[in-house]
Amino acid sequence: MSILSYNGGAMVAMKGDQCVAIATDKRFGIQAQTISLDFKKVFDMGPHLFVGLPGLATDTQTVMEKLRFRKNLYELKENRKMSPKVFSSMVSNMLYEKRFGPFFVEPIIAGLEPKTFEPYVCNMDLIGCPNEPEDFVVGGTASAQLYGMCEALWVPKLKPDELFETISQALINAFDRDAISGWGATVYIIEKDKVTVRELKTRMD
Amino acid sequence: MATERYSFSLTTFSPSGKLVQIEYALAAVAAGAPSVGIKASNGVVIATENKHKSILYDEHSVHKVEMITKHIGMVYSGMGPDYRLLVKQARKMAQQYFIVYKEPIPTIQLVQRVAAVMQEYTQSGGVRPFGVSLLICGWDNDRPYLFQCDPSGAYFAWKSTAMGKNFINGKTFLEKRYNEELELDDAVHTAILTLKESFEGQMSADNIEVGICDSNGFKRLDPSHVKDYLANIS
Amino acid sequence: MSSALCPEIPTPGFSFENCKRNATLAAKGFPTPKATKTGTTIVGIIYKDGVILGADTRATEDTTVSDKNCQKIHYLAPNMYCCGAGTAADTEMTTQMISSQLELHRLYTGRVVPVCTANQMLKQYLFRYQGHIGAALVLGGVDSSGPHLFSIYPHGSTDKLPYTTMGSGSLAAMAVFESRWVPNMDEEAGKKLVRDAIAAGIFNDLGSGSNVDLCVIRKDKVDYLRTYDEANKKGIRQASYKYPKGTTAIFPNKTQEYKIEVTEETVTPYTMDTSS
Amino acid sequence: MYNGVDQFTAKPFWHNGPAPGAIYNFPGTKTHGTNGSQRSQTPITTATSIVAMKFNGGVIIAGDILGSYGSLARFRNCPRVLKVNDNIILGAGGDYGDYQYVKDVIEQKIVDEECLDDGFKIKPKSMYCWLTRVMYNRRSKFDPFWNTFVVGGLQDGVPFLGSVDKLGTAFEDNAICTGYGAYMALPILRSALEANPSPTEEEARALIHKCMEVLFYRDARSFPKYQVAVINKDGTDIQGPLEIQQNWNLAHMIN
Amino acid sequence: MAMMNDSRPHYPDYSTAGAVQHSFNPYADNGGSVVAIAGDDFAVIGADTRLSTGFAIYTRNQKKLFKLTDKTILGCAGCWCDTLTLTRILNARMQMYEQEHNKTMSTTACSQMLSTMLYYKRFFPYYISNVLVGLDTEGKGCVYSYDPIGHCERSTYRAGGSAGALLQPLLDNQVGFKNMQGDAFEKVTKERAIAILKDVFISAAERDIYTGDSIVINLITKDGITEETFPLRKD
Amino acid sequence: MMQMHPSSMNMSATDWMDAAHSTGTSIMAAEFDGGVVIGADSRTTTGAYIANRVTDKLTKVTDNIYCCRSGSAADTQAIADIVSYHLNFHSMELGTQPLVETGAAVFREMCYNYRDSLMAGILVAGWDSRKGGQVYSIPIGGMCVRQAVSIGGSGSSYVYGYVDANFKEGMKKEECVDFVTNTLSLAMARDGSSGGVVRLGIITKDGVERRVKLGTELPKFYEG
Repeated sequence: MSILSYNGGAMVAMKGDQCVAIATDKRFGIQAQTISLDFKKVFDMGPHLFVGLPGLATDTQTVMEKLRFRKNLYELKENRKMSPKVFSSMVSNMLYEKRFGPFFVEPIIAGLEPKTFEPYVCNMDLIGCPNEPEDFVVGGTASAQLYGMCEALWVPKLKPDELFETISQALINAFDRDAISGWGATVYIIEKDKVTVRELKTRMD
Repeated sequence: MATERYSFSLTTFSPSGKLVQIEYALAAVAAGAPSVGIKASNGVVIATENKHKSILYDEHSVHKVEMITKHIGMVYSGMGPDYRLLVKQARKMAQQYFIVYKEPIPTIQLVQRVAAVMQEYTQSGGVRPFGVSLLICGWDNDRPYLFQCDPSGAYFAWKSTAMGKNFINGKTFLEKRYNEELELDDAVHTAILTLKESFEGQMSADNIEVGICDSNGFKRLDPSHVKDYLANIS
Repeated sequence: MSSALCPEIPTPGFSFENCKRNATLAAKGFPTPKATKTGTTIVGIIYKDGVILGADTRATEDTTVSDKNCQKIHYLAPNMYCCGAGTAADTEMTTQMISSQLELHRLYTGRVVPVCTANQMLKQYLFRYQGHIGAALVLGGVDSSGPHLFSIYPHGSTDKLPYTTMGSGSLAAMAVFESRWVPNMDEEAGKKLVRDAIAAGIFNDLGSGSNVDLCVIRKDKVDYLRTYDEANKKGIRQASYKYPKGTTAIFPNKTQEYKIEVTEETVTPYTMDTSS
Repeated sequence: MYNGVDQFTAKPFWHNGPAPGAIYNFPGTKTHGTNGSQRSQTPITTATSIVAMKFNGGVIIAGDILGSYGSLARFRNCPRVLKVNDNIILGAGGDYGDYQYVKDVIEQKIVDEECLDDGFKIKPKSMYCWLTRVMYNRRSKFDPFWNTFVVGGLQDGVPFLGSVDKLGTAFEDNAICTGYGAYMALPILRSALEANPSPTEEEARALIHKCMEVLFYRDARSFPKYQVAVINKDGTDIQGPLEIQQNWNLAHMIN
Repeated sequence: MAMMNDSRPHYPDYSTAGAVQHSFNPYADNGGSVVAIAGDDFAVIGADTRLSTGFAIYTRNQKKLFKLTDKTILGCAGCWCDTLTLTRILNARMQMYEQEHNKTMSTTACSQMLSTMLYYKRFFPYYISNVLVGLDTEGKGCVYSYDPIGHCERSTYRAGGSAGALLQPLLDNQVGFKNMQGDAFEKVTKERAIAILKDVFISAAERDIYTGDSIVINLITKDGITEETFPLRKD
Repeated sequence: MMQMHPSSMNMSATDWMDAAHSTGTSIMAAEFDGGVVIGADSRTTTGAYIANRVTDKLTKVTDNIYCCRSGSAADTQAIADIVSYHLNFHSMELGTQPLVETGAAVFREMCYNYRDSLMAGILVAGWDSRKGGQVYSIPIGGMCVRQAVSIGGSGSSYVYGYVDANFKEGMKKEECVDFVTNTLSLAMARDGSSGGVVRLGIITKDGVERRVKLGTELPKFYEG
């Protein structure tokens, strides 16, 4: 079994029209045993910048701390907010430093570029190879299911409301077919002037 | 730096609270060939004298104006060998930054880092301060920047400045000539004129160096280019 | 220098602090997961005026396509580009690092860096890691001595050839070259040939797919032709799957909204005491 | 019939009495032999790719004549394209011993058929189907014939081309290549067929020749002499060994 | 060879690489995906036509749907040699049934027989993902899906094969109307079912390297079976 | 190297994907009256796939010393680079061309010290004013021995007999060239990991003369 699916978890991020969304399940488990139903895997790194860290839960938290530290140091040094692009290349570099002893997380980054407010999504493998597509990125144990859902559901120029429905349906239906993720979900819709966080009602089995 | 226990810094305070080593370093700078920097509305220029003691010298092989990365250039007054070490460090730091953030280093960041290196040499054991002041010019966020870095590790943002021999005259000259709307072309002229103020002998494209930085990045003007500017002056 | 209360970003370079833990996990039946591979077809040829590099754009994780349009032709220097196959992160980071070194080299020497210098840097770097950095590269460029093309294997061996292919689709692409390559091709014929070689990889090798990228390097000019040919298009959807608002059940009382005030940031250097 | 119970399995090597090297091991006293234990067979002398395609009015199959023993080019006269009858040609890659065995069975089959003298001749689809069953049965016994067969022929005047591998995986297509040919020759044939779906016999021969040349350059187990079997309305014809025209000018372009 | 110490790695320098040990695996994964959707008076099944192994494509036009009766179709993905064998035996059994009972087998009977046939090979299974569709005795569409050793489950929609995980959630959502609140949903029509089927394959072809080339779709209604093909990407 | 990977499911056809890049090789060097002739085939394989059919396995170390490489391509290229660096440095300090013997000693040192991590069988050949044309063989394991004629690589095992039967000391140049060409042709015909063209180098006091015998120009022998 892969260590990446030790704790389970599903995550997806999508681009919309002037907005971007990131959604995650809330389960924390140890293999088939479910431990917690409110486990945080998506973290805000700035008003327009979110990072999701699906994978081994201990590394999720370690990597988050390390990233937050590096990001804060940058922001103090440079006296400006970190843009999502800069953030993802920093993540990529940090993961690649551990090329021969990686952290078991496959990060997902979603945000809006400063000034232009262009949506940005990105995911990486566990040694930090960035992938910056035009549509959506997925991660976690339900990634195959999510790929199938998103490929069918995603269309360009989704408005925030539409984006919310699309990403929620993609996530819920995908993790319903994955035994080790689910148990509630959180969706973050990031717009220029606000971030909306919604909790989804899902099957709890 | 200070790994050995009893390696004291040479730069120690005098009873009056001065770091004389740094003052000596500044004296070395003040004795060095003059250099000038001017920020214009659409770019920034740095220029320096590059006079040679003998006509046998091959002029265009060793440069004083150096590119650090695409949008940042550097020049110095003071000791050449010290300068080249800083150029090497600066280039490395610029590349390092780019690798980590995939974004060209902001000029101020580079200046801070170079200044940190210079500062380290005022406080570490077994080393002496750098005998150079640097002028660092750059272009980011659609505007020009001009900084000066001193041997102490202090750095300043300038609209226009002069360093090296006769820098007081140079500054006075610039204070008279400078205005905010200056175009880059005029700034190059002004820079050359500033150098000319204190220039001994005949100024030519072979004994000064000019670098400009604008939205297209940094470049050192080739001698034919400099010649054109000189022709316009006289 | 770093302490618990005042930590610092560690110095760059590989860190091995997790290796022991991961080895323990591996021993307990959790092997280190595989990183993204680029199944890949990458090729290069020398033609009359320079070098043409080509690549497909598919990245795979096992049998799933993880990136449909990734860039496999990497910038090294203004006169040099490099196609990468193998572990995606390795090719990306290796070329980036070498590119940075080449830039320094260019600044130090003030001239166009010879292609063989890049080749030597790459092979020495890869040889040091004894094949553990899984980068297979096709390096092409033009310098003062003309066009050059190298293929570089993960263990650090290199070949200098007038046409070469690498990656899982290399056999299909090589079949095209072996049957059609001739010396001194003109540019149009060269581009067609490279396109066809990549297409052979895309259609016959499952690890390669999507589009064809080309890069034409001449003495004075480089054309990076991203998506030179869209070999495959996504099918047109038959039905619509837009959901009416309110389709997804939520807990309304748990919805939170954060307003963000958008402020224009400007970087202002600190005002300094200039008296020193 | 050829063999009592199961015609696809060879008779015991040694009848009546102790097996060689097992003198005291009389029948019945000890469980001995292959029962229960898995026989792992490996290919010994192997032949490399087969290249085959349909053309307008027929089928062409080609294969070189080298039998490799590991990396040793050991036997250089191993023909492996075969005329089965007027309807069918066959090409084989993989273990040469297995091929010869299957070939014997096939030839015996043809003779048996002749003996019936009913004017009936086995057709390529039947041959292909029969081979699929033979291969599948052997793989189910964990004792496969280590071959890939390519069956070509005219099924009531219509070209037929199918392939069977050592597992019994069978499929038909307009162009089939095995071994390294699947990676190097098939791309050439597929793109040629896409441009021109029904080539003439001459065009097909030229294509196959090109494929054999490419394979010779890039497959370390190939050989510059090969045989070609062609079937068209005039019957079957096996040519060769033909020599591959090589071009090594590339060697002068290095450095 | 003889001069080499056994504990050292294999040095090909002076060795004559003789016969090489190949491990024999009786199974192969030849890829492919099958999707089936059943409605009140119809059943539709589709399968892609790519037959592959490893990173190579055997053929681009291998039909993976097998007509068992005028009302029953079997779709197979997985180990192709097992599929060939299974369907051949299945055909023979169908014929025997027909001759013995003088009627064609019903879809439910077919599904049961397939289950027993698969379980019969419990310890050397057919490595196939089977999906059987048809109309039941009341004329309603039905879908039966199997695991390799014969566990059988009746449902109204199913995806199987190499892209099964990618395909199934969308069917849950669009055919099973899972996780949606709102007005009562209309049952999918024939047209909608075929459109969804094509769309899930379009999605799967994007992300699964073993799915592509084209799909063959068979629609079963009381009037018989109609066949349609639809192109997919070929890379 | 040329081991097939057990994972390959259908025949050997996928072994090229994960096998290392190597020169399963036929190499040779022979002394003649006035110099040495070195020769090699031109095939580089990964598994049974020929990754390069026109490789040059004769690598220049200094102006008067060449090496013939067999084994892992990466290892031998790296060794050749390093030795070349050392010898050039050495000749700068000495102001003369290094001796072939010196070259061979440096190769031996590398191969011996890193014997567990390197896979390299190297023939060092060259000409110097002290001993004339010389051939040194450094097989895997890092020993070094001078031989009048030496062969190496996977193809060599097929032609030891031929070499023993046909080598004569003090041959004329062209005679020796023919002898090397014949030997390599025989090895290439039998060894699947060797093939392509024959590359030759003739090192005498006047320097190096390189020749290529194309696949079509090679002598033909019995091919039954």
